[in-house]
Amino acid sequence: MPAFTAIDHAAAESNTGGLVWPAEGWSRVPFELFTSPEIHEREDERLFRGPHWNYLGLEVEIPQPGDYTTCHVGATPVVLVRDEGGALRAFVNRCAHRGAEVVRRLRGNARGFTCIYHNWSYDRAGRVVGVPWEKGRGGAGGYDAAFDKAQHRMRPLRVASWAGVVFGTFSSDAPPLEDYLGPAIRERLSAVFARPVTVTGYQRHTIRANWKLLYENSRDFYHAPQLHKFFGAFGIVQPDQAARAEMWHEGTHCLLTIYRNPEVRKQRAKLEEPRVAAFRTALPENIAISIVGIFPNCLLTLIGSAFSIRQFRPKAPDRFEAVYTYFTYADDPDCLREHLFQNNQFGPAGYVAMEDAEVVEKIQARIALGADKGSSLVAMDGTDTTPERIDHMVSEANLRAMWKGYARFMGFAPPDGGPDG
Amino acid sequence: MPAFTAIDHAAAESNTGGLVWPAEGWSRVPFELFTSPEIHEREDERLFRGPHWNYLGLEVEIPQPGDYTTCHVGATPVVLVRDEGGALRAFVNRCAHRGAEVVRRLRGNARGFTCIYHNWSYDRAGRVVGVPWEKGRGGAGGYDAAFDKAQHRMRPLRVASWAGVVFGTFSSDAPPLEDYLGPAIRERLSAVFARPVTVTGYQRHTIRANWKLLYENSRDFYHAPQLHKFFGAFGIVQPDQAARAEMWHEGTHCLLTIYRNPEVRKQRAKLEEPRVAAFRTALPENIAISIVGIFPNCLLTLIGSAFSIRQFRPKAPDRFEAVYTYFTYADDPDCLREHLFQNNQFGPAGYVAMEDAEVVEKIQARIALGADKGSSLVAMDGTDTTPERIDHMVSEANLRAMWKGYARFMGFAPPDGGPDG
Amino acid sequence: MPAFTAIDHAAAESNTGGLVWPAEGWSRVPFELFTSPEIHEREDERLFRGPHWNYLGLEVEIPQPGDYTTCHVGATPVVLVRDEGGALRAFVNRCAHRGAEVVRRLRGNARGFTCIYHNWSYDRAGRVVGVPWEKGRGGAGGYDAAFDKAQHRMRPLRVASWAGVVFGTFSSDAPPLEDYLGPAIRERLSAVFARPVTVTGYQRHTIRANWKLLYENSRDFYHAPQLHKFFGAFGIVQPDQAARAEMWHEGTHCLLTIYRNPEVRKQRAKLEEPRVAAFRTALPENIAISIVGIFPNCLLTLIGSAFSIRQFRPKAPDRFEAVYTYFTYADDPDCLREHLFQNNQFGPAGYVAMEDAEVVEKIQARIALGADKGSSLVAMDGTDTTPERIDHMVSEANLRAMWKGYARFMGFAPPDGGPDG
Amino acid sequence: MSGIGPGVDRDALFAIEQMNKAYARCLDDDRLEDWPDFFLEDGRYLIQSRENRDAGLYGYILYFENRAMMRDRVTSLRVANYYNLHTDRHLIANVDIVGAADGVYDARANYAVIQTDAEGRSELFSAGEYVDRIVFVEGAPKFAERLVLLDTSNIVGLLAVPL
Amino acid sequence: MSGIGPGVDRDALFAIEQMNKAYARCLDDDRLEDWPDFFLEDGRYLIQSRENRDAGLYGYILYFENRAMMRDRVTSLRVANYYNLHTDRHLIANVDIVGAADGVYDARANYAVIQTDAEGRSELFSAGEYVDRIVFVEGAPKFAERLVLLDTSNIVGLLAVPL
Amino acid sequence: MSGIGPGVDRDALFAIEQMNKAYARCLDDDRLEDWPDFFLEDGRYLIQSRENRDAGLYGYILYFENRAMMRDRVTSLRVANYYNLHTDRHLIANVDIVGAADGVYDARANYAVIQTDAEGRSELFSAGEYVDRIVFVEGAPKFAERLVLLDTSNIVGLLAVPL
Ligand code: FES
Ligand code: FES
Ligand code: FES
Ligand SMILES: [Fe+3]
Ligand SMILES: [Fe+3]
Ligand SMILES: [Fe+3]
Repeated sequence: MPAFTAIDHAAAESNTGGLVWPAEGWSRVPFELFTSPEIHEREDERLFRGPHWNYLGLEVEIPQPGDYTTCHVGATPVVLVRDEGGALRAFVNRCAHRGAEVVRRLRGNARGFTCIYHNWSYDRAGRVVGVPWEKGRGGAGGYDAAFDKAQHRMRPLRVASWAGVVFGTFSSDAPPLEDYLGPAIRERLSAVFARPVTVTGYQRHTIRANWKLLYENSRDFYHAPQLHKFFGAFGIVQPDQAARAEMWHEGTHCLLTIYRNPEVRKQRAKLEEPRVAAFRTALPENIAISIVGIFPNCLLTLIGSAFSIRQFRPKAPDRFEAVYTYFTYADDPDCLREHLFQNNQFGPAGYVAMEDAEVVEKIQARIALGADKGSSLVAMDGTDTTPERIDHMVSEANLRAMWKGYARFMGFAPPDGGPDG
Repeated sequence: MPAFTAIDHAAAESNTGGLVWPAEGWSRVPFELFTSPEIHEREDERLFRGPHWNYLGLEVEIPQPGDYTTCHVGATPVVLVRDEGGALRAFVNRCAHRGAEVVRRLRGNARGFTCIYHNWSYDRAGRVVGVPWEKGRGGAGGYDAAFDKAQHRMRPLRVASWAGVVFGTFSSDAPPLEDYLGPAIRERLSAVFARPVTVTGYQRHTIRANWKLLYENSRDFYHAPQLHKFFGAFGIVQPDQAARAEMWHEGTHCLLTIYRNPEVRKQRAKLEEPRVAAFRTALPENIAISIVGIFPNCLLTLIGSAFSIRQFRPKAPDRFEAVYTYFTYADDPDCLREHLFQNNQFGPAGYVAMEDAEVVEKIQARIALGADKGSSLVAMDGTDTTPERIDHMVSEANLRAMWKGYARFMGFAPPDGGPDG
Repeated sequence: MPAFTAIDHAAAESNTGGLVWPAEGWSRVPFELFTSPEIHEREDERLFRGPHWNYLGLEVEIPQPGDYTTCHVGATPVVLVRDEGGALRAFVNRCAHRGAEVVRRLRGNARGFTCIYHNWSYDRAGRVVGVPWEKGRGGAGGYDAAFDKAQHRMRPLRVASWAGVVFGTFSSDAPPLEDYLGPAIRERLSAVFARPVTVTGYQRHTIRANWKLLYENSRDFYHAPQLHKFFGAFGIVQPDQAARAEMWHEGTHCLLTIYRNPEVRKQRAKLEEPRVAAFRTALPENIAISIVGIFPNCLLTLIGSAFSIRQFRPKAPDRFEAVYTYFTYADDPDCLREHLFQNNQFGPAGYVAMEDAEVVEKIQARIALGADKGSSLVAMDGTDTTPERIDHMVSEANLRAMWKGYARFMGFAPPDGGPDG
Repeated sequence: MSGIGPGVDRDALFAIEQMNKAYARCLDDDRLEDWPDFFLEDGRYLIQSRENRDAGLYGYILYFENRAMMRDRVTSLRVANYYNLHTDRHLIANVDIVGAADGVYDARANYAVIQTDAEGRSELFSAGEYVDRIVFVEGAPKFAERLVLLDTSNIVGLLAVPL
Repeated sequence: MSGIGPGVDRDALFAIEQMNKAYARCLDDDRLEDWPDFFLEDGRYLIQSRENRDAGLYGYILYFENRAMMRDRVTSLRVANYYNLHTDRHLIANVDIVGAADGVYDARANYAVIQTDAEGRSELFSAGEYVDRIVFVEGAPKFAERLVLLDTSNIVGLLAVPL
Repeated sequence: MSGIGPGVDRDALFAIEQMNKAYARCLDDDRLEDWPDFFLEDGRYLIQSRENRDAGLYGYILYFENRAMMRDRVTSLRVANYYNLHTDRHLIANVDIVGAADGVYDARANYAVIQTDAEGRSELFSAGEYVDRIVFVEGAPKFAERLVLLDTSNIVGLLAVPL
């Protein structure tokens, strides 16, 4: 409970956030979800500051005590640090005194942190360790007996790591990370990170669309061959004969896996430089492509030797940033070399990625003012919303599952009378 | 009725939109009308998506089957197409599947349209004709029996055309276009478009003011000689001895007509290059100038041989775009030549037009936060609001008539006890 | 009372603006105060258009009849003029007809003012003196008998001046200016302006933070040596042995005074060019530095021979402009020369000022969405909020006093049960 | 790759670059009265959007066929028109000669105009290309035609002074 | 203060400035097919953010090791990729030679690209630096490497056509 | 049309253009320590808004009368001041000599500075004009005075490093 009643738009609404899902059910997604400022604020409270685990970084980014990196959990600025004992710490990058930014650089190494405004100093866990003029100065002023600096710190997050991928949450109600990730994603992370990885770079990407449009897109089998013509145009055989989607966390996580096509001995691309699309995959278990969406802010993409993990940072209903960390295997020089070529496929300029940004921005531009209360249609492969697993690509059931889970976490009223209500 | 209850600011307000007109009556116009986000949203629903006809384009822009042009009706993106049979079609440029933009170019010719996201294809009427993986793929997935693609289409508008000027509406309650335009405007359009016209260009204009400030300005006799000093400065005799304003559609349309002054044999401008202001008019009935405002989004300007028709596109309470289509008579080479010179008077750089943009932007900049609930004064020529016609220029009665009609269409409560209440 | 019920967010809230102060009391400042659009609007109504005096300019800027200067009082554009009789006049720069900007230049001299839109003309007090077509034209139209132009004017402000510093208010409830300023500030202004001053320039500064963060900063003793390292880095002895803060107007005004240190004979700066920090002060009473905050929009800074007075202009919850007027003594050439050097310390590029802009912008960037209802901590030197005077620098009591007064003026509910409730 | 190599007339290019600098100063200094002097008496000054040009339409925002029309424009701005108080700042880059025949040089340049309002706020106002036909008169280059080809076909506010 | 004084090879600098003008016209005119010709057959075209460069990381947004990869890019943009309809406008300034050895010139330039959408709205899309290695082939300069060093490491929307 | 025709000293102009390029690189590379070297020991560096200049007021945002003051500035930025982490990118255009007498050259140029924050977002930070007085010392141009005349008199955020 906040110490005061804030002016809160949500307060004006019912507990359901004022939104009742379309009667047609989970195969309809109201455009309002992508345009409403109230929903944007509610997501920050219920998803990013709620009982969910948010991706913060990779352990390999901060190997040494004092190494830190900064990010955002929803709208909240967060610092991830490794402390003296090697433990992972995370806290809100906002001074406990008057709210100034304390950690100013994107990443680095520090014994502790000092706020520039009044020089309060903090240890690596974000606890106050020094307060200028605490006991006064020249016998005057300073803090009174009631003030105990040990009671003050930058707000900490719970931190947990699995296979070197670090998550944090503001909520004590979030389940243990292992349960949150679920068995399939746990295994995939363990398998992928069984070998040492090295970070090869970062990429910032601002997309003028609601973050959920891209999060939905990332699990959308349907668009892959239709929107991304690169493979087809260059006669690149897509290794998609066996595909699978596995859901978890009320359907909001999604583990996509596409296995290698053993018939494809070598790539016969019409590319002058075929290395761009070469599929000598470095992945275990004969996996060609895997895309792992971990709700609400994480997207892991694994293709060939080019890997990336993205943090979603909503900035407004119609704008978000995706920050990529590119990485590959550190113990294999071929991977490093290959991923330089393969990365041309991904990111804001990628051969099979640029269209995703284009299409979600163009959707956003076409649904201003909530688009007259319209909705999108997610009805392929029936109206089922409760699959734990789909073994083919010809379905939107994994999208419906996501929306149903999202609506529950947001506290929206289910469709009245509709299917899957 | 929408299928779900959206978060709707308007809902919080009474049916009157929370606005009661100033007690002084229609001679006062609350500045709040130009600054309120709620009113902006309400206009999109009640005016642009309501029982009114919106200008979409000229038939001459799309002479051949498959010719199309794009525009906006309020905040909604719309495509105007001529189909196989030569009939005019209009639909919302938003995919029936997941809402992507389907028609990507501003204008062109097409057999049909295909959405880039999942390649749903549409005919020229916006009806779904193709759905990839409709019946599944490799025996898996696809849409179930309940799915009938014939039930899906991009939302159509009713379309009607008068004298080659094309209008559309989202509402089945809109009256027939002929009745909507009324006799005076119908006759004027018929007379002006009795000869073939040719489009000479387009012009986009972003004005950082509420769209109604310019719509009001376009019928405002009062400002013409006071704000626009070009004619006076160059001793150009204005042919304004006989002027008339004719209102329709609750006063929201306005047909301004200024007749030629027979005494003015030739222009005695002090311009070094008098062709800029030459008034060999190509208009019928000895008309020198005619400005036709067709509520809510259309403004037709006819002067000399330089004609233009504008579509208003509100973007925010304090910003709108006006898109001009310039045209003149196709059967008279002199007109084409003259209009090149005369057009220097109009548009964002025009000798007798630039001031309109300047003044409405400066009003907007001076009424932030609703200007402390102030209002503008529209009291010239009494307080009457119900003229169907004014035969002189010394009046603001046509403005009052517009505001009264606007308030009715918006469902605002009339002034309590004030005149014309 | 407005003539109509506007759509008013505030209306949806209780009389307390929906905000109840944190229970911990005035030593907590909710971040919501810096991010809420509703509070931004409420401030414009209750503070800038309420019973408070706002700084408008210096008399020396408009010595002659007809001299005028423009500014903003909150969101409202205001003109300050000296009339024929030498009296000071102020009015809203918004035409009484249809709201256009009347005075277009930032400053100048004029016999009167004419609006460009329909050429209504005004005298130097903003009273309508001319209305084109008032009596009609060619026997037609014009205003009817009920119209009396003498009843129309640009909205005037009450104007008062003390020691050449001019203030205005929209409210008849504001106390006499002398009482509003209080004895200490009155005396300081009288002493400082006892000698003739000359304006040496203007500076506009846009800060992407809430205006109150900088207004609070201006009285914050605590940050001075901690944030501003310039003096320390160059071994410049700060003349801070005797410091004092005197509050008035419910604690919202603050007069800071720092006296010269007699031991400091001459500056021993390690600056290659010590004139930048030279402290041959031109101020009376052995004052080295004085900073005077006059609520809500004025900040006077007096250091050495470099003086400036700032007007705060809130533009949005997260953005405001500060407009500086730089001045020094006119009767002392040394002052003019010195202030050229000393001014390098102040303003957006100043050696001891740039950090203030940096820190408040970085706070704002870290408290998006109200920062989860957090608050800043203002607890140094106890929790007392009612000092009229503090005689040392080691305190935040003057900040608490400001917040308590601010909350009262805004009509926010006091902390329930908390200290100083 | 026109404009590269020994082919280009370096003296002519230098003179044209200098003219563009003087042209920018003339407008940025608000010395509008000097502006027509950069043109031949029958020189043309045209502003057209790329959208219209690509569609094969006239759609000139300003269409001046001779210097007299330019002088009229300046006179009108000085004595008749009200427009936004502002300062323009021209950034002209990539000035080059792309063709030459019979003493007529085809030149192109990219421009951006940053406009600053009365309260000192700056914004990108217009970006596009100058497409010029230039002849030399007594050794000094003059515009036979300057076509301002607007990328920014969506004019924000108004366009009073020449680009 | 490299680049100042008699040291600089004015003819080489002129040729490099001309190449940059032609490079800008090529891209602004959407003549992408000509773009690879500015490079050697084994020339490299790299786009990297300053953030990655300063951190000693690769993080290339595009990594092309030879002209074949550039031709593939153009082919893909023409036949395979969907991207935002737009016009680019390059402002290239401060072109200079900062080093030269064995016929290889190290050159630098600042650039800003203003992008305009289909409805004529212009925005600053990208700003940064060109860091080039240039050699002359039959008197004409060619890029052995063009590194586009982005200040604007935060790409808004997408980056389809080369910078 | 000052600056046009045979009158201009092309070698001096070339040297001044080169100096402006080096000046931009120095600041964009954050080599602030080299910045005072572009000035004479008693050279002046002034930043003034057009608003103050036109009103006949000083109103200098920075007023440095000699190189010592510039060195102090750099020292302070390095050891004392906190300011926004950012990258500057200078676009300097229309560099020209507008007058010359007794070996002193009056030069002008238009500039735009694009500033990019730590997260790679770029914005136009400042636009205006350089108004210079330049002398040559041992063949190299030095600023006797550089007046940065701001169009952007409304500073957004803060102005720490020189323009
Ligand atoms: S705000 Fe951090 S020390 Fe005061
Ligand atoms: S959104 Fe158009 S086909 Fe899917
Ligand atoms: S608005 Fe000022 S005269 Fe009409
Ligand atoms: Fe995709
Ligand atoms: Fe007009
Ligand atoms: Fe300070």
